[in-house]
Amino acid sequence: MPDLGKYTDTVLAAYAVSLGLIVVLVIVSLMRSAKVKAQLQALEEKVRLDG
Amino acid sequence: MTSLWTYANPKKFVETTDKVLPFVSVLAIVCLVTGLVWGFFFTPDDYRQGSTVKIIYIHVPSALMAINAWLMMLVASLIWIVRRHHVSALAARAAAPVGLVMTLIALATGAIWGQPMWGTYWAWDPRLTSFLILTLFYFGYIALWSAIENDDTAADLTSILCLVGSVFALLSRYAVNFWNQGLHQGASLSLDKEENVADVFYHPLLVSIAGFVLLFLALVLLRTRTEIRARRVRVLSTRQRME
Amino acid sequence: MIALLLRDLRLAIRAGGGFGLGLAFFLIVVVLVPFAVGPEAGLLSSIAPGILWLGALLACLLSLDRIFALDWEDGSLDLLAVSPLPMEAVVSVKALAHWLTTGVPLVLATPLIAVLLNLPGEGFRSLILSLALGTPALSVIGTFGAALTVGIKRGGLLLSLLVLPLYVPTLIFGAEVARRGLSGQDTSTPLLLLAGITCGAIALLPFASAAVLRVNLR
Amino acid sequence: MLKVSDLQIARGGVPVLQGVSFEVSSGQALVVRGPNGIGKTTLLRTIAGLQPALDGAVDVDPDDLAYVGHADGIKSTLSVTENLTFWAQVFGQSDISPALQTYQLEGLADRPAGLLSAGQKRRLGLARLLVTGRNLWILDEPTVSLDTNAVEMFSACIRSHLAGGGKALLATHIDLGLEDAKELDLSPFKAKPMSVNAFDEAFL
Repeated sequence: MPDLGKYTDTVLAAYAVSLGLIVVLVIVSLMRSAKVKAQLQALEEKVRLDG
Repeated sequence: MTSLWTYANPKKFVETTDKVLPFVSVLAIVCLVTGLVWGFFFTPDDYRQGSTVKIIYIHVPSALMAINAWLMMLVASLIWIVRRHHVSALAARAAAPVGLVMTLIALATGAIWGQPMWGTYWAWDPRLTSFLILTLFYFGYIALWSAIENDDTAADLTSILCLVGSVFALLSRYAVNFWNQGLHQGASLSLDKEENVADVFYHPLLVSIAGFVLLFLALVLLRTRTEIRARRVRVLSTRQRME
Repeated sequence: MIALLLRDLRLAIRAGGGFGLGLAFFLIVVVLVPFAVGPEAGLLSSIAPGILWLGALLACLLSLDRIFALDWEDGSLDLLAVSPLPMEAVVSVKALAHWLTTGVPLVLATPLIAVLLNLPGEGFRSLILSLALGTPALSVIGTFGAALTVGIKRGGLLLSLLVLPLYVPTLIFGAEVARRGLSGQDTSTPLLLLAGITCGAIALLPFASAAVLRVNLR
Repeated sequence: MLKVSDLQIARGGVPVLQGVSFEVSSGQALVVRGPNGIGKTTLLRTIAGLQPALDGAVDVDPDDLAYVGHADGIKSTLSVTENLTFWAQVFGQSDISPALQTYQLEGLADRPAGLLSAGQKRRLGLARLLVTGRNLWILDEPTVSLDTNAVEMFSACIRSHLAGGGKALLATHIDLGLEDAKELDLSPFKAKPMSVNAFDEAFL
């Protein structure tokens, strides 16, 4: 772990905030993708049955 | 060679991106990790800024992507207006939140980085302020999409808003410059031109920029596919109700 | 075109027309400022141009959703779309009517209200000039926002969210002219830029507003 | 001459009618019938140019049509004369007296429109057509909230309009007593639900 000197908390804070936001965005996108995919499968199933 | 517009057909777009998305995602992760690790662990401190220079590996790429995301949305809006292809409108809708997050990251890292240099978290510096304004544009764009039920009306209205917004974003960019000289670094950290900062910082920066671009691409592809599927869900359910 | 303008002006003046609303709001905002920042004259006069400009901007913003909402509800917009008047003309006349009923009264009332904020004498000229040049842009940009949100129920908040970022250049240059006028500096550059934005908005935005209205009428 | 060929229209993205074709020559009236929700209003709005069609063509002179929708576009704070004069000026006309006489509105001339009854408002909305000086009248449920003699006024007005070489396209449920008016039932043109349309086909 490089010695960040007196700016350690600044640098770590910046990285933490940024990576945190990116991780949140990725997770939200993945969850929504899965949810919509499931909805679509269910609906296509219904359409195929009584189509 | 199949013309570019065949990919504008949503079904075909989803099929082709089935193969592309995993590849781009992996590449994005690789670039991001190497760029950030290289920059964070293996570069010396700056003689003047000390270790805070390491924030460059996030601040500059995210700022670049914040602007390019809006430009991509502008192009996608133009394609929707001219060629009426659903995928480009949905891609613009998908890109907006990613662009917003990139802008927020650029703002956050800029403010945090500025604290030791300028002594305050928030200085009304032209570049930071124009990012603040860009955030407002993103919020407005996303809010308009969610406020309208009919997909195609929403696509039309948001694409026109994007066009008009871009002109005013540019105007604000220079109005803000006029309004306050600014404390931001000079050309060495300019967001548009190539960095001419010392080489040892330069290469990891390029890799992390590539990483951010690929991350943006992967996220937009993922979210566009979700928007297409969501649209398909709406179409099928309205058809269900019609019978 | 003139018929539409006269009708809108007559409607604004008639009961419930909302003619004085923008002006009243502008007065209230300016009166509230000393309560917020303290009555100290020196402070007030230094922030007076900015506050007056912000008050004028918010007054315009508030009266925007009335521009199309009434015609949308009673079907006039559909009938106007079928009339010989092109939508661009309808939108421009609406913006002009908004400016005449909101912008002009603000500009005329500013000298009186500026006294409340101890604005020194030399600041008046440039403030009124900047408002006179800036408020048409506020109306035209606002009309674009109103057209965007006309079909949306309770779109007032969304309208503000969409329009405020578009107001930033006008606000910056307008307030800059007023500030420089106050401190005796040369105001030509910001004035020209302000006028440029206003002319650009007047010339180009009606096409975007008309396109948006046609989409909303579908 | 109004000519519609193989028209396909949608409401809110969902196809409602397809394959609609008809013609209306001068001096003729066409009454469009069909159950509620079949798409009469959407059809009329598409022909009036307020809405783009999904498919097919509408051959009409946009500068020669006048449209009356469900809402009359009347400002309640303006008087009857002011409302009519406004619309007359918008359409480049000036004389509103024939319109007032046809719908017997002279007595209400100076009354603010807000104080009119629904039937009187509808008569004012229909009177507006007379000040447009347009040939093709497109009327969506014109006789709603009209009493019997008002309906008679309206039929007389339509007949004189047709006699003068005008054209009319009406969507209505009641019989207007127009002898030579052609009728068109829209039921056979109902868009089949499973029909793939260019609009959302991209998503199926």
